[in-house]
Amino acid sequence: MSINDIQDDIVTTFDELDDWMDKYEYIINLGKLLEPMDPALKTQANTISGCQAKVWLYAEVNDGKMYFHADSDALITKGLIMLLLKVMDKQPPATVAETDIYFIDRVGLSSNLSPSRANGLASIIKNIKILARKAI
Amino acid sequence: MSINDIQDDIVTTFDELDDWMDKYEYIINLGKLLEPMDPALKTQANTISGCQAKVWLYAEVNDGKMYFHADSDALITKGLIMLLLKVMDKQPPATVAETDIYFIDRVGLSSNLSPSRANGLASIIKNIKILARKAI
Amino acid sequence: MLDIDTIRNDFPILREKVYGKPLVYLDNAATTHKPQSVLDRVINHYSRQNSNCHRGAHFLSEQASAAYESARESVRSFINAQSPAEIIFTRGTTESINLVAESFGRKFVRADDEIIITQMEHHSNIVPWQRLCESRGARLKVLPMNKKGMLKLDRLSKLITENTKLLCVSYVSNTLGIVNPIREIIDLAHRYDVAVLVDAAQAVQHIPLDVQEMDCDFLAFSGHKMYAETGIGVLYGKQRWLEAMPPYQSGGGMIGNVGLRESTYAELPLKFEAGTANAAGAISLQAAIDYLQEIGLDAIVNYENELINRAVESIASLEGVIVYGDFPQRCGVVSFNLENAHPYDVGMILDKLAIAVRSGNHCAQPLMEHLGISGTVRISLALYNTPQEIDKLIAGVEKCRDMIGSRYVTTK
Amino acid sequence: MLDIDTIRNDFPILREKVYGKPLVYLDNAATTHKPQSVLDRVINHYSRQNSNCHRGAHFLSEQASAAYESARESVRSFINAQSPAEIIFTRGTTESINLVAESFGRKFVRADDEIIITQMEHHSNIVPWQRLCESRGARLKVLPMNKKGMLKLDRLSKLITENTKLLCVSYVSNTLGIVNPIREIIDLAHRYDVAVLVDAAQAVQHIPLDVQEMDCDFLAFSGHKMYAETGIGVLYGKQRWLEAMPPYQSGGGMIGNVGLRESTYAELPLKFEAGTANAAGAISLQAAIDYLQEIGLDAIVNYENELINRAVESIASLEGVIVYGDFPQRCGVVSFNLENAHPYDVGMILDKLAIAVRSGNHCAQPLMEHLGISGTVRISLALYNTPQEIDKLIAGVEKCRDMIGSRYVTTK
Ligand SMILES: Cc1ncc(COP(=O)(O)O)c(C=O)c1O
Ligand SMILES: Cc1ncc(COP(=O)(O)O)c(C=O)c1O
Repeated sequence: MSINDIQDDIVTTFDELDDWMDKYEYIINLGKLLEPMDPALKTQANTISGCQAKVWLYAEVNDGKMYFHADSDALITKGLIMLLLKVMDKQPPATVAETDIYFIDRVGLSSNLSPSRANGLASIIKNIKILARKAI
Repeated sequence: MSINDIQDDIVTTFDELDDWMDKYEYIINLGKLLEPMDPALKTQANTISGCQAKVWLYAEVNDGKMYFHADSDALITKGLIMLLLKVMDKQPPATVAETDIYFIDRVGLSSNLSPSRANGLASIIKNIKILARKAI
Repeated sequence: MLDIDTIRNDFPILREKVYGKPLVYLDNAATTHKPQSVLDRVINHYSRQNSNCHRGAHFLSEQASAAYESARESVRSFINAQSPAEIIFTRGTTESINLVAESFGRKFVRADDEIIITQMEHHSNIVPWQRLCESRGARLKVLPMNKKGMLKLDRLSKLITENTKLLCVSYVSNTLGIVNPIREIIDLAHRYDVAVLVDAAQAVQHIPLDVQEMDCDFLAFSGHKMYAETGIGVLYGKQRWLEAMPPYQSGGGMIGNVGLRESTYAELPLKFEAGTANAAGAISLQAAIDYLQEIGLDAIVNYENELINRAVESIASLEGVIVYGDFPQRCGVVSFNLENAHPYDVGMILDKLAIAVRSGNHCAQPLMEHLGISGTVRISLALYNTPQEIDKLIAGVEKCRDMIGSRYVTTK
Repeated sequence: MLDIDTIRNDFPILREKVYGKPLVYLDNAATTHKPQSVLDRVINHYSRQNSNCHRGAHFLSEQASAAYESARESVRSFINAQSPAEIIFTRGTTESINLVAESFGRKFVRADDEIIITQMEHHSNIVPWQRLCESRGARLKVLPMNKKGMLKLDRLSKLITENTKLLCVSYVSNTLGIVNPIREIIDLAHRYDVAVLVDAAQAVQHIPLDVQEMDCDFLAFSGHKMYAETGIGVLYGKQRWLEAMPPYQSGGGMIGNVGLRESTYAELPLKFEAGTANAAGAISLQAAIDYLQEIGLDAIVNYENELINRAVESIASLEGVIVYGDFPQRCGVVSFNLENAHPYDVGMILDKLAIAVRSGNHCAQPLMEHLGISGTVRISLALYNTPQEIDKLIAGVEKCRDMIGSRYVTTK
């Protein structure tokens, strides 16, 4: 699947969910599935600021693909990270750096969450892109 | 005439004037009748601050009565001074200090002119009372 | 008793739906909504008497100036200040405190002097003092809290030295809702000749204030937290302090004479009000005061206390919930957490149920550190909230617990 | 051409009567009136999306924050700033200038440095610099005017030394209505590495602004003079300056982390916006910008220029009248006096004819000293003024001349 196929898939999933409560239930349950991050990686340098919840993000490059490790102390943020990683994980750095992340908007998460700093979804995406650009 | 008779007289005069334009015409013409003040009395110490126009005020006490000398560079202010002096001039200091100056309100000059600092009618009255209290 | 239906009808925003559900607004400590009478008064001002205050001498300008000064008089009487000269209109609590920090600080705070704040202050009553102390080489001291969330008053007399210039303390904590024993604190400080600034941002809408009885030296609050517009607030200061302090901002309106080299300043209160006055804001504050007084502040206090007690009891009775602070009577505010849940998750889920609460550190990070947590879920009440809304909240928190705690695994 | 009837209908206050006569409002440089669309937007905000911005994460709070940031974007685009980070919401021009004086001053102005202002500045662009120079031991220098009311630009390069840090100049004089050659001034200053602050309080409602083309370092204006609410204004600053400057006021909203000892600050523009944002004010400014853009700024400029020219010509043609300033195109403002009459008398009589003008020193005492007078009568126009109103003014001034000059003696 191309990166945009994945995004479209997410959009479809959300479209099928009836209301915001269901959508958040879905996000929360995704959050529960996020693989635990190695505590050694939860360093100050890997902390993203600007979010109400704590967010850690780290990436390795292997065989020309990015492998992300991320975590948060809030379940919803974990779920949002899951969505982002569905799209971005195991993709080549250039793809990650260049991809337009449109699913957030389409799903309605951006108008719903921005521009408050509480969520920091924008911060997370920005940091993913920075890591990708460094890895190119 | 008692001081309040004079005040009542002023109120009647103004009541008979049809509109604000006539009332101000009356005040302006009164202003033209104000006796010139001795330039030597126009000192910094005799200047009242808080008015848009310059106002000078000085009082002498003779035979237990107050004699006011006052001037302004604006005609309307001169006219207002004339009205105040009609009431206050040549009265005993205690009377000046204690008299409630109600004609201003009754005539509608206070709601019309206060609380802006431009006119300073309140300042002039305050200073008249200060001079009177000093002279008691 | 308040006639809550009528009151709710006064607030147009309460008719709004959020995600298709009726809005349950429990974030009133952040900002309250505005009754129609306040909005009407603002519109009336702009539609009938708008003009620059204290500048022109024409009819509209006189009207606007009179309205502005009448608003000042309303505030004076509302908090029982001695004179309108003691009422400075500012943008809000934050600016009021900054004004004192800068102006009182410039005049009275020297190197090695001390300012005391408390551990439960809002950032707006912390950072200005940090900056003042930094720039003056003064020391910032902190009056700590005990485990129950109460100030350790017995420490205060030990903290105060002869170098202590000012004590800055909130009347009501915006996070725990505790009401500090303000008169006791002020009396103690005054015994050592220490002036007291009271942050009344969370008190003025819930408790009748009397600055003369309280004997505080300064008191600050915001209009927008008491049913008035944003952009207007008040600094009360005892006249002798305000007389002695240099102006804060400068420009049109606060000066006597301006030469190119030197200027003299206007009298109180205008000396502290540089630039065009926010007359509409002041008038909205007056309208809000009128609104509160029509309903009756005592009736409001009773109603709000009953409501907050009901809220605390119901929340505390839920399993897996921690309520912060342990003291008899909360004012307006309760903070809590779900065990093992991040307050952000709880806030977001409640939001989807159309229940607006605030989650986070509530601009009180030092208090959070004291509690050993990163944030709480906070509900805060206004006079238009109802027992039914508390019930919805409780059901909402239970729903959060289920959702966050459940082991349900999506198959997608 | 503007459709003036429709425009006048947009402003509810223009239907008011003063002393039974239709209001002729010619005091727009003090403050303008507000179109219904601005009022509606404010009411809509309070009735539908009111909440504290950038604090909560609930629906209303997101709505309010989005609306507030959208207002910032409107301002950015209106003056063509590079980034919304360069747009700081303040209370007004006076506060914007105070912010720069305090924050730029603290960072960049040392003893023996110099600040240059001009002789035609408004008090709000004089006193903050006097106070800065006083507190820092810096020098305030003044660029003089010539007899015609124009700045002596040839003096500028001689005034500037290597210690000069900032030049503060108004784009349009609030007293004479002269438009200073702002780009020439800025270019010259920049040639010597001197930063420039532009006081655009009297420009923004009359002239399209482009801060990038102008290349000013700072620019300040007030909402209430451009058809928006009181209590809101703007400071534009080049990002690199704003980044380098320390915060001004401090408290909630402008911080990153707060410990009891130390705090870090938020990013631009929030770093300079302590306390609860005046969202309604910002939204009213956005609505005012929308209103101006719907009518079209070019059409407004043309109309206002024609009107002011007509006013100047008619006033100047009156016998016994002195018009101040001698230059080709006035912007919005004309100052004049009746020979031998105090401006206060003229202003008061015009007021009784329901014509609102301003008389006095217009917060520009140094300019008055230059002219050797204590005040002027000033008329100032907005887009809703009409040629008929100018005619009424002229008749009014003639009436003043008659009344003040007449030898009529009362018999009372
Ligand atoms: C040129 C100029 N600068 C500054 C100001 C001050 O504006 P404000 O009172 O809105 O702060 C004004 C208006 O009074 C002005 O005309
Ligand atoms: C206790 C306390 N102090 C100060 C503030 C700051 O008020 P404002 O943001 O209106 O300046 C608040 C509200 O946020 C508060 O709750």
